[in-house]
Amino acid sequence: MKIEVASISGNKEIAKGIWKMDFDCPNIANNVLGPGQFINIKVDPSWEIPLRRPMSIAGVKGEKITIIYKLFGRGTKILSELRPGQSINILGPLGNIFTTSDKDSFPILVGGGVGIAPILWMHNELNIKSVSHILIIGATTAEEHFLQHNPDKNIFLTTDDGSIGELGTVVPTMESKFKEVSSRSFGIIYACGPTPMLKAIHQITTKYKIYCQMALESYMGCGIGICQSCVIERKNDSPEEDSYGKRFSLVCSDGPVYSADTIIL
Amino acid sequence: MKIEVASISGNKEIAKGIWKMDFDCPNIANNVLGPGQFINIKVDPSWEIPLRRPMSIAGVKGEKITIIYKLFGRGTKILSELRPGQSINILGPLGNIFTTSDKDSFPILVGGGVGIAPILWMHNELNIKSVSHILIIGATTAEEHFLQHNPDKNIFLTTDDGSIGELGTVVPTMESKFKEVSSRSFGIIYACGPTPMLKAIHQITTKYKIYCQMALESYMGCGIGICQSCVIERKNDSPEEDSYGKRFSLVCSDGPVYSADTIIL
Amino acid sequence: MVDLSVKIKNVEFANPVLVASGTFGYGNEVSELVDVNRLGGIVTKSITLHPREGSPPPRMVETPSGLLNSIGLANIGVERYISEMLPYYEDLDTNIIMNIAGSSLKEYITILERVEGTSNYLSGYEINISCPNVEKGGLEFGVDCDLTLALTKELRKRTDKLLIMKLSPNVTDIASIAKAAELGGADAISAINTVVGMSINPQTRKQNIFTGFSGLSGPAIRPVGVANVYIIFDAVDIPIIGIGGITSADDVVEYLLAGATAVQVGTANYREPGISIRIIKQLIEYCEKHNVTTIRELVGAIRDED
Amino acid sequence: MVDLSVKIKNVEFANPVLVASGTFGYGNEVSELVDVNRLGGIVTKSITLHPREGSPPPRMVETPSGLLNSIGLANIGVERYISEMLPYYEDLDTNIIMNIAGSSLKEYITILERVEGTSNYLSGYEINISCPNVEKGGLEFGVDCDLTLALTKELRKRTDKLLIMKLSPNVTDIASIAKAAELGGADAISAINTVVGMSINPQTRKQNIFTGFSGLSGPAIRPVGVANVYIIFDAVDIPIIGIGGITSADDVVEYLLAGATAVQVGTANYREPGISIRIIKQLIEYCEKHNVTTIRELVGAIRDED
Ligand SMILES: Cc1cc2nc3c(=O)[nH]c(=O)nc-3n(C[C@H](O)[C@H](O)[C@H](O)COP(=O)(O)OP(=O)(O)OC[C@H]3O[C@@H](n4cnc5c(N)ncnc54)[C@H](O)[C@@H]3O)c2cc1C
Ligand SMILES: Cc1cc2nc3c(=O)[nH]c(=O)nc-3n(C[C@H](O)[C@H](O)[C@H](O)COP(=O)(O)OP(=O)(O)OC[C@H]3O[C@@H](n4cnc5c(N)ncnc54)[C@H](O)[C@@H]3O)c2cc1C
Ligand SMILES: Cc1cc2nc3c(=O)[nH]c(=O)nc-3n(C[C@H](O)[C@H](O)[C@H](O)COP(=O)(O)O)c2cc1C
Ligand SMILES: Cc1cc2nc3c(=O)[nH]c(=O)nc-3n(C[C@H](O)[C@H](O)[C@H](O)COP(=O)(O)O)c2cc1C
Ligand code: FES
Ligand code: FES
Repeated sequence: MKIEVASISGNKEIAKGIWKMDFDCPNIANNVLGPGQFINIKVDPSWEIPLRRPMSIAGVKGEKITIIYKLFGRGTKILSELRPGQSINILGPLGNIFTTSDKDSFPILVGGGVGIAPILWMHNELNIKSVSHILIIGATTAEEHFLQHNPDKNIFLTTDDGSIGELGTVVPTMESKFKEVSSRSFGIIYACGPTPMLKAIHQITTKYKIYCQMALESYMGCGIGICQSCVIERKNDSPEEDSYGKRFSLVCSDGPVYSADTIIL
Repeated sequence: MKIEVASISGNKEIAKGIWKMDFDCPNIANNVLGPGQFINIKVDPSWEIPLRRPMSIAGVKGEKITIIYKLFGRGTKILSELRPGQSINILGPLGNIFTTSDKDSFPILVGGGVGIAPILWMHNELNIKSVSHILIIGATTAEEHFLQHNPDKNIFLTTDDGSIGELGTVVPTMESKFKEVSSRSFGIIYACGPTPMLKAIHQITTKYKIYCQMALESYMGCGIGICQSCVIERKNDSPEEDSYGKRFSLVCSDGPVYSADTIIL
Repeated sequence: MVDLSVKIKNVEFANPVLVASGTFGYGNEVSELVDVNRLGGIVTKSITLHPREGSPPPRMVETPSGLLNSIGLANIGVERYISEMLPYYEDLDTNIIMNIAGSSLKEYITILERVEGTSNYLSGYEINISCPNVEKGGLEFGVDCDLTLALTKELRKRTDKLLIMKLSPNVTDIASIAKAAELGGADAISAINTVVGMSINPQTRKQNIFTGFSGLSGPAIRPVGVANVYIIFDAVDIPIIGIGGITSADDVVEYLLAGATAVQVGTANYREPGISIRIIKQLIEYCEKHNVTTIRELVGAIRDED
Repeated sequence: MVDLSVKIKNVEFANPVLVASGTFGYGNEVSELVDVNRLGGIVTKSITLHPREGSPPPRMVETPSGLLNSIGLANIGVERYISEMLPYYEDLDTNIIMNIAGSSLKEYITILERVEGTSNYLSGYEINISCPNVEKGGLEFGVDCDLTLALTKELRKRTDKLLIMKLSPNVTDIASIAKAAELGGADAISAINTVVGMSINPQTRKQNIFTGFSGLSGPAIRPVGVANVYIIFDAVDIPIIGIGGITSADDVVEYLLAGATAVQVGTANYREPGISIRIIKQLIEYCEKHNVTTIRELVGAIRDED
């Protein structure tokens, strides 16, 4: 965990309202563990925006970190106005990672909304390790997608309006994959996205009894465990205690990655 | 009095920490009465800076207004970062003007610090009308001056360190002019600048019994007479009542130009 | 068509957006900039029995997202108000509410009686009770239930016009003050006045405001205003006028949801004298977007958690 | 060499900059980022008798230049504090002040006695009295002089360590609460805790904080903190620890001039966990620039108007 003033090397809109930013921050980059971790960005030097903004890491290349972010409100607007050469104050790396194991054959990666970054990074990592997997990314319409729909390569895009890829949410696509290859056991689902999407994913993975890890979001005051604002509710029967207690868990420190069956969304 | 979103056509540093900005604002420009009047600028779209910033008008050319401002704090810093093509929200024209009369031969204009703008405009106006006058501008050091010291043209710069023009404040230079041309009657002194300077000018003009008008500054909440924050104390024996009462006067509405002998600095 | 109108007692407001006392002068200063007839109403600056020059400068300083002020109730006094301002108001087509400040029960009464005897034009009175009571050793009316009750009762006896008590947030228990005002016969509660604050210049080591203590206003105090309106809404049955840090229609809606029937825009007028007109437009858009047919639906309408 | 040290009772602080309860965790979370030994001290988060899970989320939301929170006193309870945290603190070279919260007089006493019997390491206790007293129908200790006096007295009997009462600004008359604390034997007053606030989302029409009411902190409330410190400085003779919206050395100096002997940095830690260390450096620069040889010169040293 470090604070670093990072120099921006790229910042552009890659789909409607979706931006990609790269910056140099060697100290943090060197300490990143893997997909799921995030950084916390001080977007505004003034107190007009009091808190940092948490953003998942979408990739690390040498001393460069990439994030992918959605224009949401004032903070992300300021981010989008930064130009290469300017700098930002970064705190990270923070949080835990998706756990992979050799036993997990053929994972399914599902992302949507602001939850694409860690999923995409996982996808790239698996490609490097030549692990076969399915990638499903959901959005409202075609213009919010920046990947190519490519069923041959197991890349499925979904849109609520059917303007590209599969029509509907990510869930029907997931279900059809479960059915198609029901013989083959899916080791694990990795998911990240808006809460309604995660809820739906939890339902269907429960139904098909597939283990699922989710990277969650919550309102974060600090990102480093000192404000206690980022709690998520745990299932009563969760075995261990978190750093925090039985009922709640700190997403910034105990998460953001959780086994779907240990939490209440 | 109008509110107008003005398009900036120029903004540059003309001396150390002194900036000049030009912008197009036809509605306001068309209503300006003359030197002494000011505008009130919303420097920050966010509430980080709650109030507008008052700035004297340094000149009007057609639909363009010029201001000359000193980098002071956060507000003027934001101003200095604006680029041609960007726009600012302007409220104006506000306040009263220096009064000139044909009887006033050979006026002396004295400016210093953030009080150069109206004085410079007055100087330009008098030049156009071919009215002989003396211009005295004070600063701490040479680098804060953007005019040329030119005694032949009756332009006198002063510096506290003598690095250009006359050594010392504007006062010795004023006094030597008074003495030099004591035969000729100075009709009037027009002054604008920091309070200590205005106090000194008031003393010496009282001593030499020369009528003096001053453009004052005060902390302004609105610039248009609705907040009552901008008061200046009046002399007890001032004849008329201001819009405001006997003891105080609203600099934004009754001023900013006052006869020096009616106010307490 | 969205219905923005609200009613307090028998007074109709075309929309719930008024401008707050002391932040819009007497209403005539900005008529060049703002079509004041489009406002829900104008609460004029506090008027005392005699003209007051106010405090020496500095009277105002910025703070983070806020403003401290101590104007010292500078005003032209009730006689000039009657002779100079009332005639102007008679030509306006909006609600004019006269804000009154006094230093004794008697002073409040005298001012109100003086105006009652003169004009039928005003829509009503807003009583600024954040004033030190000289008879009670400087204790502010607004921090004491008994004083508030007595003051409200006495004024109520003397007018049928709208009687609004404007409460201070600088108290332990604003609910009981609001109840006292209701019991005394007030038609509505305005809340909040400024929050006590102070600012010192670390370079000069002097107070930034001549009087030392001053009043904090602006967006910084919006959460305080909203909380107080919510508390008062639970405590009384009369309408509430929400005040504190309003700069947009979203802020207005926040206050309405907390329980306000109308609102007042204060500090924001200094930045943008026409902001209330813009807010009224935004309010219509908000209602259209959220299928709100009458703005009154929103009053106190916080949704329970799902 | 500038002398930044201050002393409260017999406790020496290397500098007047502490971190505020609830805004720096237990002090160990950020040790990777911040050299905590350079702080004047750490006030640890409020500890209750039993562990508390706190309120359901959302617990926090931004406001203009501020923050609303309702964490609900989530903490590990006194037993885990003793077994897990005290050993860690023994290796630190700064003052650790334990903040205690209770729901009855007895609970405060039990917690303090439990710790007194265990450790000699702590520099003292800060007592969070913005807690509802279950025995008195939920009335907060900190709004009542008698409760404050009784609580302070009982705790004073049981410890010789620093006993600091932390006051709430949500009262009509903070001076009398401060006097009660002084009378009860407190060594110092901390002020202020958060200001009661509320925030509602106009789009969803729901509260932005689960519990509805919450506490406002950050630069927005700095003028409120400074005013309260100034009031308390006039009211009592014991030292004051100033809290509320501090983000820079200038802010610290503002509080010192108003009468604080030391300060606590709260919300700013979330943005910049190392901000207090930077503030300490800036304080030295300030003192050098203004020829201040000891920071203690500044306490209460507002200059009279010229
Ligand atoms: C662990 C984590 C990883 C994230 N990764 C990404 C990512 O890779 N890409 C992406 O686009 N977004 C990501 N987000 C969400 C992102 O933080 C918010 O979209 C962003 O903070 C919005 O800021 P804003 O100022 O633009 O919006 P605002 O207008 O200020 O707020 C809009 C909404 O953003 C959320 N928000 C604001 N401040 C915070 C905060 N401090 N913490 C959490 N949420 C906040 C709130 O829900 C708020 O209602 C992540 C969030 C978390 C917690
Ligand atoms: C009628 C009038 C005409 C002026 N003309 C000029 C001019 O031509 N050129 C120029 O450089 N400056 C002029 N000033 C001064 C200018 O307004 C301040 O320098 C400017 O507001 C500083 O803003 P800041 O944010 O940079 O400083 P800050 O850091 O915010 O404040 C520094 C100081 O600026 C002053 N200030 C801040 N806000 C205001 C305000 N709303 N009203 C008045 N003073 C304020 C205060 O004294 C404050 O202590 C004029 C002021 C007035 C009243
Ligand atoms: C400069 C100034 C002067 C004020 N004068 C008065 C006044 O005379 N009478 C009064 O009742 N309230 C007065 N107020 C308080 C406002 O009416 C309002 O209650 C307060 O500012 C909170 O609203 P805001 O945050 O929108 O400004 C004044 C406020 C300011 C900023
Ligand atoms: C998230 C959060 C949690 C807090 N928890 C506590 C607490 O447990 N006990 C306490 O006495 N004060 C608590 N406080 C109040 C702070 O210690 C401090 O008094 C207040 O935030 C004002 O200072 P600031 O403006 O610098 O934040 C908390 C504040 C915040 C923002
Ligand atoms: S974000 Fe502060 S504890 Fe998790
Ligand atoms: S600046 Fe507001 S009345 Fe003059």
